[in-house]
Amino acid sequence: EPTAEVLHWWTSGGEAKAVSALKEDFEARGGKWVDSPVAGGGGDAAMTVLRSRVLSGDAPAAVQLKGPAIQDWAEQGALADLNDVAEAEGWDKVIPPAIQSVMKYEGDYVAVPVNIHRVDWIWANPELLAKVGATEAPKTWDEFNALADKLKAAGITPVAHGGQPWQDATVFETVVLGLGGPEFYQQALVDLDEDALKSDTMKAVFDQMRKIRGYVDADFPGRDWNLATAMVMNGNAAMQIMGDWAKGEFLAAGKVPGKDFICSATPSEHGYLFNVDSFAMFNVSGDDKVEGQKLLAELIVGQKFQETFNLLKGSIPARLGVPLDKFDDCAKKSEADLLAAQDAGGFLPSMAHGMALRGHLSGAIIDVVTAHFNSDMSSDEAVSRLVEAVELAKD
Amino acid sequence: MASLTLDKVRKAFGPVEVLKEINIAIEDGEFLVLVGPSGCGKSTLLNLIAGLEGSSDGEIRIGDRVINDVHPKDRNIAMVFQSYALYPNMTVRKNITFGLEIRGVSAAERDKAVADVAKLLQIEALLDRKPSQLSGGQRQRVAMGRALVRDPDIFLFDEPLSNLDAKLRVDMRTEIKKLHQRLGATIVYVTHDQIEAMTLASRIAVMKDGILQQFDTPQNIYERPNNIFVAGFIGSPSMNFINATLINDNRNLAVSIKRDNDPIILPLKDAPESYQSYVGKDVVFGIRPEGLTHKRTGSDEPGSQYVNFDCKVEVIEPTGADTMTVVEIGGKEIVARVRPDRSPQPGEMMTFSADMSQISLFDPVTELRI
Amino acid sequence: MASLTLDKVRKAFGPVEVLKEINIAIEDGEFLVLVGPSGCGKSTLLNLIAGLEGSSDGEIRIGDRVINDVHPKDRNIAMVFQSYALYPNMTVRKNITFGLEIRGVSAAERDKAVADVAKLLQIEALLDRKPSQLSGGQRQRVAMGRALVRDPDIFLFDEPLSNLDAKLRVDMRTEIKKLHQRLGATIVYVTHDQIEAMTLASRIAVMKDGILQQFDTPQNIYERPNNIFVAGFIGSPSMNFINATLINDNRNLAVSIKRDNDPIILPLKDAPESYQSYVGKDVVFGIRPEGLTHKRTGSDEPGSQYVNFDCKVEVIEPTGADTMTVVEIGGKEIVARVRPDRSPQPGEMMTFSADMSQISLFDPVTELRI
Amino acid sequence: MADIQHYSHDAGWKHTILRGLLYLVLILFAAYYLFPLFVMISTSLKSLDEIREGSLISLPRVITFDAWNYAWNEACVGVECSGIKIYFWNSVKMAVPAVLISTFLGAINGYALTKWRFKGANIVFALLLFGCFIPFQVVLLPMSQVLGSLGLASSTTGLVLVHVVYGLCFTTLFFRNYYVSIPDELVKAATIDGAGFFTIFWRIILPISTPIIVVSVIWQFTQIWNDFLFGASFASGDNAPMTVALNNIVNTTTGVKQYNVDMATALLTGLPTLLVYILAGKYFVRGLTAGSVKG
Amino acid sequence: MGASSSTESNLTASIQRHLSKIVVAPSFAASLFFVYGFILWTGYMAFSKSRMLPVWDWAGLRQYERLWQMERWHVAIENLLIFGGLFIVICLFLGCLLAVLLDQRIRAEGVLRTIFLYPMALSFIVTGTVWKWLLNPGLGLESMMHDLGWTSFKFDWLVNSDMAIYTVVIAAVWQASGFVMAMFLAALRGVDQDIIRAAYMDGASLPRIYFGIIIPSIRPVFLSAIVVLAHLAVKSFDLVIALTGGGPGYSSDLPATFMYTMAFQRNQLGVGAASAMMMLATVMAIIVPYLYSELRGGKKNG
Ligand SMILES: Nc1ncnc2c1ncn2[C@@H]1O[C@H](COP(=O)(O)OP(=O)(O)OP(=O)(O)O)[C@@H](O)[C@H]1O
Ligand SMILES: Nc1ncnc2c1ncn2[C@@H]1O[C@H](COP(=O)(O)OP(=O)(O)OP(=O)(O)O)[C@@H](O)[C@H]1O
Ligand SMILES: [Mg+2]
Ligand SMILES: [Mg+2]
Repeated sequence: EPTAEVLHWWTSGGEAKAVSALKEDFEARGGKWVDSPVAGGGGDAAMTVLRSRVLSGDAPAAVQLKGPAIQDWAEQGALADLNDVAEAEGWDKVIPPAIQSVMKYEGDYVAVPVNIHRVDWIWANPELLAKVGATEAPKTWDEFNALADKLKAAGITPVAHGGQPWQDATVFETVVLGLGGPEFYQQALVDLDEDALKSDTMKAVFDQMRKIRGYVDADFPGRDWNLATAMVMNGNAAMQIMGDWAKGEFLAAGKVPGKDFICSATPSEHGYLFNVDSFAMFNVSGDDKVEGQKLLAELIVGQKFQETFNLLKGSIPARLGVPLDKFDDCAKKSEADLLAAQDAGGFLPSMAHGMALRGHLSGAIIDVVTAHFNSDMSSDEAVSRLVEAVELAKD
Repeated sequence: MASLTLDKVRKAFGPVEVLKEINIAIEDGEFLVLVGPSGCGKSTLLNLIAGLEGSSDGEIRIGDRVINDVHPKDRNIAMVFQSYALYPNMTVRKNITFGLEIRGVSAAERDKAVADVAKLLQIEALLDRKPSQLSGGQRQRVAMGRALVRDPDIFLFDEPLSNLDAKLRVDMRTEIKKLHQRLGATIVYVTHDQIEAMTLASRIAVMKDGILQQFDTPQNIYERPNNIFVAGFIGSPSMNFINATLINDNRNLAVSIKRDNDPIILPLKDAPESYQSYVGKDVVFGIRPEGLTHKRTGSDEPGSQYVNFDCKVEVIEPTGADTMTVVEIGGKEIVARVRPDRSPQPGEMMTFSADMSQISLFDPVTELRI
Repeated sequence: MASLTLDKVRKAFGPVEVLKEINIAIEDGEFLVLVGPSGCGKSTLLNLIAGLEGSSDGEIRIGDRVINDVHPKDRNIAMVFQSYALYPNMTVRKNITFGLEIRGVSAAERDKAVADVAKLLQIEALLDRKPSQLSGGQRQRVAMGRALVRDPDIFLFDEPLSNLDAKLRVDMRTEIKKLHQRLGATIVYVTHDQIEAMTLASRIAVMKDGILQQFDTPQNIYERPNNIFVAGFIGSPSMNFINATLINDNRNLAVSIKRDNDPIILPLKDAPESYQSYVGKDVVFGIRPEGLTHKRTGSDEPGSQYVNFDCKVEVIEPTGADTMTVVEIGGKEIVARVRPDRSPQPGEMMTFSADMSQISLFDPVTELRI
Repeated sequence: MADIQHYSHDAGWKHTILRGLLYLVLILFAAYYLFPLFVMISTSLKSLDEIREGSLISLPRVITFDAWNYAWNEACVGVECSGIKIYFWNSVKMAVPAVLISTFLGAINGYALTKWRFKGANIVFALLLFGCFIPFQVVLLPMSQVLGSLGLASSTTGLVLVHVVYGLCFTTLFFRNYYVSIPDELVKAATIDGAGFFTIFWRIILPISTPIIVVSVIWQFTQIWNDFLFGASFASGDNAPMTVALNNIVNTTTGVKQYNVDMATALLTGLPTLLVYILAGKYFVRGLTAGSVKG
Repeated sequence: MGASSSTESNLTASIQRHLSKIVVAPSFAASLFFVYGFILWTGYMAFSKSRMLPVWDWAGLRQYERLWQMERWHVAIENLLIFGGLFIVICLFLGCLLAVLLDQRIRAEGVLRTIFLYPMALSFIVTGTVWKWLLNPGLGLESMMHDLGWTSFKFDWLVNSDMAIYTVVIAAVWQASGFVMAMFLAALRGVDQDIIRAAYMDGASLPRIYFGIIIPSIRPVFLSAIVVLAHLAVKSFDLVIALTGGGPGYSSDLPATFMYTMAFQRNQLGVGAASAMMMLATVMAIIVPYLYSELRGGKKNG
């Protein structure tokens, strides 16, 4: 009997439902599913658990892992090879190349993607925008600032923001993408090019961050992102910069996209910051477990799961060829932008969500970003600190 | 004014009545000794005076002030606890000076006071030890020191010398007496030591089962005990009680004690009026061991207060200064106090001499003094 | 065989030497009483015998068995602690039976034993109380009960009666004596009560500052004390010590005591050989208060052991049975024990009679008996 | 208990005022401690809509127990949507033995270290004590290797072992410090009565240790019941303790946050601990050793 | 009686004599292995190049250098001193005060005791969340006061980088002081009544009795309490995560969160180990002298 223990941190609401859909499929195919959810810290807790499980020689079969962390584990020789499933299912053809490279280690599939989240969204409240005469979200950062100033003058909190470092970083990376363009983003936040990090563009980015700080209400620190979303929803704030998981909040409250809320990409030239969830397959012993692992991989990349899961999660499928009829307008726009960005070379991994860099590097950057955002640090200082921190983290 | 008045004081622990209507009043500067069998309520009474036990009935006054509701710390009382109750975390010195410190006495004065008291109690060498490093008697002396160092209205001492050796005890007794004379403080003192009670007290309260039996001067308690209990309790070895009959013998009243062969007839001199109504009736004849000795000089002379009679000696108990000689009279063991050099051998016949001026007669039913 | 031997036993608490080479040996069934001033090391010695104090030097044997390394619970000893050490969580009954239970005595036997012992100690009514609900004397009796209920080779009693009233104390003393006779157990007993020591002991060990002063029968200790300390410590009121000179008076040895006007000359009868070397030298003349009384019958006769002399009375202290009469001789206060009916008034002159058969002489330097 | 008991009848106005003040202070403190609980309960009784709209502190307009029901019976912990009830027993199976064993060991250690002092007892104690300060994150990785090689990975036994090992230092500390102030005479007396090491422990020492047993049990139970890190790391899947489930419900970063369910879950998870406090609290008896020993 | 039975009894006797050591031995061995062994392990890791998983390659002092170059670590250490100091002092004070107050024959003692104690029952995660609401200016106390009409009321520590660490103190004190109270209460209940009575006779007022007699005589409990509190302070990880998430920024980071972040989030096991060693060193520096004096004094008392 194929068996798979799955370690993940999708424990609530739509996600949990999505995972149980997978479980049902798996069990329908005769598998035995052992569920090991560990929520918390955006997967930090699960990663801690993973480490101790691996060390005790008792690794779970499939683990929710993403970005460079997959490569890290593969380097330790902890991951299993999925090539035979990949060939049988033709993954190379249906998975976008940028994502493929994340899933592979030295050419072999070691993980399977589940979805694509877009990070660089603005969620706006049309009613509030209307109050200052705007009908849609801003298209450039200047527009953004102008609009925000107007909102502020009208006594409306322009930007709803939560107070966690990753939220600061989310805003930060959209600004980098917007002000610097995809190439700069690649240099600065993916390649960690020192010149890019030191550049005036980066200074401008921090200037913009300081401006945004001014658009945020006083109570933001410690606020969860979904409370910020609720502010937009309830008319307490006009906009929020957040990934498309925010959409789930609107939908859950029965709001209709386009009517009750606006989804719009943050200002950038065909940029698209992706955040892909995936499962990495760990070395397990025993035929039943290996078999279970393969079956699981097959199911995850399968169309049925991709559709069900992403409908529930608010993201879009990580493979091509899944019909989007059932998806909402925002999702459709996401898919369209994705294709455009791919062509324009703007399809980039999110730094804030651990797609671009290994943990210690992104962590070093986020430290600086959040320290800047939460104090009155000058942009110059922020830039020099950024360079320093990256340098320190690199070796 | 630190006179002390207990007015109908009662105390119960749950269902157990421990003190039953105690009435005691002493003047300022008096020395009251509480005696009574173990468990009769002495410590409880001290605790009530100090304000340390839960609610009680009755009124307690110091001077004219009712203190039932006054907090213990405001009663200005010093107390030596039967269980010592030393502060385990403090050195001996600290234990002694704590009360002074609380009252804001300056360090210099405290040092002097503790030096004085330590000298008096012979614990100078122990001042820097903790209580756990002391012997029993040393602890007791520290407990004393804690009280003596203060200058309260009333001292309460609960068997403060019980763990001291005889010599130290005599010294301490003298010191307490001096202290009493010097300070003129009112003192309530519990002891089981008769000599202590006799030498220290200006008044003695004898208790039994929570009931006050007699409250009087030491001399009266010793010589004119109110009832059989007090008579038997005070004095060691205790008074001999013999069932006897009061008879009219040659126009004099006399006590007749049954014996197998012939009764012993002990004529009474200067019998008080109260005896008359008991003529012909049973009485309890009480005589202290020291009232019953070997034959005394002049006891044969007419008009002497001594009466002689012969008796067989059963047991002897030498105690150093005297020899306790036990005889059997009226089915009871009777103890006589005999000079060692005159002490007989068990089984011998011997002439005893009874001092009839020091006897007591009691009603066998009410047990009260006649 | 439960003879007990202490062989060169020493004990120190850190730097403080508490016991210094104690040698004591008693036979099976003997009754050893330890006396000595507070803090002299009596409790420590008991603890060593029981095995409760850490390492000590020297050897302790019960019978022929060296027990230094035997665990206390295997020594088959019962002990009454000076501090009682009752188990606070157990009722009186449980406290008493605990030792039996541990030793696997059946419930029925335990019940019987506790009933017996409770009767003896007069604590039947208290069996179901917790120690905290008892008076001091009651606690002490429970502590006694805990030891008495067992049947050990050796009993150790550390001032077991100090908190009891005189009457109860006499009763308990008798019971202990009976118990001793019945069981033939070896007993080591610490007390400050001289009468207890005298009446109970088959041997007495007198200690001072951790040094054994004398180890002998009660009578010898009382009559022939080894040194001034023992002489002064045993007996209450304590022996009078007078600085005197040994002289040759009419071919008889005599003690001469300086006085303002004329010296008092007290002839000695049957003086032992050892006195000879002290003729003409200073000695300390020791006489017990009871050796010094009012004028006695026959004391004037030649060959009498009594010697009469006159003296002015300074203070009197009535104690009931006797009156302690204080005079000043040789610059010291001397106590005489006078029958109350013969007691003088302070300031009066009075004729005293000294019993020369009961005196002791000591070397003023070594303080040892001559 | 340092007040003088009988002052209940003490009618002095000063006393009444003091007493009043005392209660006032206590009540104020109680309010401080209760306020967050109030927020939790009121939140757990609100519907999600009400929470989304309004203030967190306000009283619920409509009281509904849906959240409680949902948390207990339906909440999804991963794919399993049958509430936290199934994890309850896991926690019990882990906490009860671990608490009992560590408390027992602590008691006997404390007893041995104070009443049977051997050479170096204080050093042994000091060394044991440092176990209290080792951050659990530090031991996580070596511990998993050890558990793995002992074959105890992902088992309740392994968890119990871990909790006992790292609870020991605390329980030993508690008991040792309590026993220091119990008079040695008690042990001496029992020794003379013929009781050995263990008999004295069971019959004399333990019965007078109730307050400190309560403290130790409270501490250990709280620590173990509320532990998340070890539970998540050393137990997997079906063995997971209740806190892991709680965490999985409360600590989601994406998706809709159901505060009412979170609070209900948190309260449910805390209930056993609360129960232990209430039950154990009764045994804070007063003045146990009083009067047994002079000095 | 044969020779065998006497050797046997010798054996039991020697077992008896060493029983106390035998009893402590398992705990001691466990502690040697699981505490000291693991400390050694961590100590080694701090000198290794470990990143994601432990590796044994020697890196010298490099990890310590990196640690001390991190601005964030300095913040964490400073926060630990502020937080640890305040937390321990306030908890001791409150715990002691509450225990003493509860010791006054309070009518509803059981209820109050449970009220003071219950926060301990909640996991830190929950405590953090609730206090986050309460202290959030827009949601909690401040807005409540505003609603009640006290519009000038301002309490924004949670969102103020300089003050955020103090909110952690508030929540931590709320949670832990009840337990300290329980510890003190347990000890108070063991104090001999006669000693207290004696103090009354000495004229001491109630506070004086507590501070002069009772509390000094339960001194060992302070050791327990301080150890427990120091432990909580050093390890208060969940609370910070839940309450401030280390923020705003990383202004309320503590060594525990720092270490966790480094070791498990950022794959800097070596730096994490180095920071853990620094934490241990800090604790030792404070606890060892205290312990030394405490156990010394204890010997003298015993
Ligand atoms: N733990 C200790 N540390 C230092 N000295 C101690 C310790 N215990 C007792 N002592 C000292 O040892 C001496 C002997 O003590 P012990 O208890 O044997 O006296 P004792 O003869 O029983 O006196 P008491 O009649 O007063 O009970 C005392 O001077 C006492 O101060
Ligand atoms: N808490 C209590 N509960 C019930 N009875 C008690 C309590 N405390 C004392 N008693 C009883 O009250 C009576 C009087 O006790 P108290 O301590 O006053 O006696 P005492 O005269 O001092 O005796 P002793 O001479 O033995 O010390 C005793 O019989 C005792 O058993
Ligand atoms: Mg008493
Ligand atoms: Mg003693």
